[in-house]
Amino acid sequence: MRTLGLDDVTFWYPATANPALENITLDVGPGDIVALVGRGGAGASTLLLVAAGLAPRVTGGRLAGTVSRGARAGIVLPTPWTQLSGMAFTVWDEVAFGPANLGWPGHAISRHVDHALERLEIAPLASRDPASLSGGELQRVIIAGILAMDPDLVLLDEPTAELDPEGARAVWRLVRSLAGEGKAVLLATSDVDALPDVADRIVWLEQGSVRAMGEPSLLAEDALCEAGLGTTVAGLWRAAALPAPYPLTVVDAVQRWR
Amino acid sequence: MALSRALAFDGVGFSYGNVAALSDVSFEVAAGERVALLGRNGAGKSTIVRLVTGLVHPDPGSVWIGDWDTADLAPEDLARRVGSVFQHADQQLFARTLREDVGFGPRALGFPAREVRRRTDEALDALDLHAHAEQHPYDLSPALRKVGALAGALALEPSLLILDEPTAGLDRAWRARVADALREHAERGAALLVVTHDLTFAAETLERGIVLDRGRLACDEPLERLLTSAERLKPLGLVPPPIAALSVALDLPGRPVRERDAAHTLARVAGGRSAS
Amino acid sequence: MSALHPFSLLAIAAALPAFAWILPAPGGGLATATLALALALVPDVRAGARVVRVAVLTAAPFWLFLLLLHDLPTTVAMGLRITTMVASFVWLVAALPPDRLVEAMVARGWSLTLAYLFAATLSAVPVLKARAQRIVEAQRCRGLSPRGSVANRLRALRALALPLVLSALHEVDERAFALETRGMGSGVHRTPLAAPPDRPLERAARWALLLLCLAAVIWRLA
Amino acid sequence: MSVRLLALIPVTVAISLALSAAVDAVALPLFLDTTGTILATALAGPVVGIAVGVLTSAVNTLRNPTFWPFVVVQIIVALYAGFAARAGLFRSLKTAVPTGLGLGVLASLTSTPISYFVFGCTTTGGIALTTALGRALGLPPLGACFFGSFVSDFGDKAVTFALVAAVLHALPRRTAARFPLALRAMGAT
Repeated sequence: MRTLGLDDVTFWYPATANPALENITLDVGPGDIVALVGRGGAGASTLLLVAAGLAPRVTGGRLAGTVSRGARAGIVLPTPWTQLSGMAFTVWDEVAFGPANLGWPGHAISRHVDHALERLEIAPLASRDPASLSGGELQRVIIAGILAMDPDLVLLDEPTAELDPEGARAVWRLVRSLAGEGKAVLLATSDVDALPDVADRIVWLEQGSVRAMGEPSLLAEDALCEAGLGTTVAGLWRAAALPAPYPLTVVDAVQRWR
Repeated sequence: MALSRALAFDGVGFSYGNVAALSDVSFEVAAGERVALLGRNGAGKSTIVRLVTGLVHPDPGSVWIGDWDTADLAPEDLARRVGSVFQHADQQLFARTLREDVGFGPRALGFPAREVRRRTDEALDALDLHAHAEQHPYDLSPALRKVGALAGALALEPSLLILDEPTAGLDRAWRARVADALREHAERGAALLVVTHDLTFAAETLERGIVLDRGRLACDEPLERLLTSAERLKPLGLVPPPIAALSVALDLPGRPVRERDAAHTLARVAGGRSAS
Repeated sequence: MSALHPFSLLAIAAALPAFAWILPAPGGGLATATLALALALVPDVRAGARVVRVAVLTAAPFWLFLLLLHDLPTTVAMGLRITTMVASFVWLVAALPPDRLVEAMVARGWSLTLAYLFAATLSAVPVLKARAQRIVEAQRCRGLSPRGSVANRLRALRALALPLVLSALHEVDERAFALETRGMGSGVHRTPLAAPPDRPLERAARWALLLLCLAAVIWRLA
Repeated sequence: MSVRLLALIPVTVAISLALSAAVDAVALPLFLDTTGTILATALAGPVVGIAVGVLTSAVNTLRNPTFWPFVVVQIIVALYAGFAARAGLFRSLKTAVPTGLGLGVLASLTSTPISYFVFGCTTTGGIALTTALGRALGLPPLGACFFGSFVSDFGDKAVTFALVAAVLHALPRRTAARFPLALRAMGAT
């Protein structure tokens, strides 16, 4: 059973000749965490928009191939300040915006909103005005707003972009616990060093098509390191001209060294 | 000699309304010195950027750019010595091509067209942006627009570069290009003060670390010593970057934090071990 | 006062200036002006005093300029009308937080679109005002001086306006994505979060107020 | 209305209000509070433009109640900008500035009766003083009021039109392509 299925998907933005995505086939099932890595402009953000059903419906353009999706998908974009509903003057109402639009009964909304606020550790901010929050707090409110709609597919585009290291670690912990509940997670990030402890599968995108797909150990392979997409430790091992396979993380390196 | 001192904070305090953002901060940065400004969000890093660029003035204390006191000058005057890139610099571009935007600073400072062209080309070269020079800034990703804003700052050929998260959202290849451009600029005598959360980038590019904690100076020491002491970093919300952590875990001699040095040491030690 | 339904507050704030213009000067204007200022004091005198002060400060320049341009009776007549309008609106803004108005619009079945447009604009304004400030600062740090000749200042205006508009337009798509992914425009009837209670008595009073205005207009014209 | 147009309206209103607040940073006597109305019309047509104009007046009214009667001016601006866009008058500054001046006259003609009958021509200090000057020059009351509002509003619409033209030409190809009217407004049919 797959929550998200892309079968040979190609997508063109309006008024552009070459496609932003080319022959993408990708399945994400419940409990999976799939991470997209790639150079800037490789198509990761576009792929997330296609998965969320926003491209071509809102962006315009043309899509070939088929996209099959479970009940509901939620996407968190890397610019939190554009993601606020604009209709809520308290954090609680902001998180309740999604469930209210779905027409849920009042008690169901309250239960989901309070649960989401707890998960993101922002319950104390409930009555604050969203406009007065810091970048990091705002990012958590937006994620809570998506979780409150109980999606079975969670899409995250550079979720740690606006966060300091502590905030980023909290988001990665949350991603793992979401998958633990059976949600499917598809994310894009340039923070490659965080992926070995988070992702089940890595998809390497280049110029809009899948160059390689596999276990997190993919991030220690020579080709990825050469493209600047390997982990820092793997890159170091390669720079030291030590024999492959390169260790993925500091822990792997210590075991390999002894 | 005052001029070799690119930047000086002298007993600087600052508060927004009655909220103290900085209290009693003093440090100096010499010409050619490469400094990382670290610390949690809200620790006062962005306030330091605003003080250096002259957007706000210290109270108490004073901020010196070489022999200029920022209290006497407007930001557009300080721009002759200070090149700055702000956190959301991707929002300040507006020309029809990246090249035209990079030339905005030198043109605004009144340099003749030939000089503007030379500075623009050199800045685009330094960051390997020629492929994007004729593109519209908004056809680039926000991260690349920010690299364009950095090129605009380099084109001012300032004696001090103050950058707020210059590598946010960049992939490893672009981060390496930014690192090379900044080191090259420092070798030519410019001082660097870089606000960043990317400790790997800091280790690769910079040499000294200043850590802010709740508006005060918590640490001011060489990065090689700072980044390899996990117990010092933890209370400040920081974690040693992978190569520094590996140096400690493998007990590599000299505790290197830069990839080039660590690779060299690893190869040497591995060679020694396989021989014995 | 703020316990009243948002639409009732709106009705009162609209009726008072209407009466000020309909009723013969200066008596009509005097009555409506004092009533508007009095309304401000009803909920609690301390907050009300601040509202009255703001109203008087906003209306005062008009009286001064009216005196400059017109004779005394016209000045008094217009001055009282303007004071009524100013007092009513300043009092309305103090008594009615925008979110309660938005929820009332949604609960009453007004299309979510209208409520969204009003509320989203209110929250977008401070964001872009802060960004405009940041852009002016960033351009000055690149050597742009916003002083000097008019031509130079127009160039500076362009270096402020273009990045503000380009970056704001660029984010329209992301705002649309956010609305879509959170169920807006899903056609489902939205659950009002905190629908303010609307008593039938108030609804009747609002219609009565409207009829009264119409009657006054007819009486004044006849 | 598509969600994208829905999201466009609050942003263009906020652009107007942010610009009119920031214009004092460059110390120019301009309002610029119709920038969003003209831009929205050039991008998505007069219906969207009118919505932006009405919302701009509504938000302005929350700040200063005397703005509300001038919502009529915003509607006229949107209709005028609609014709200008279809006629491709945003093609260059040479066509945009005179078109803006034309709107300046039309806007003053529209705002004068409102300003005169509702406020006795005292809407702002500037207008009141220039009206007094008009009276001193021997103009009749209504004529002086028109003179007052035209003099203080004279350059605003011309600069606003030039600004919107500059914005349209500065748009990246990918964004311009998604607003068909914008291409026409720039004369690139």
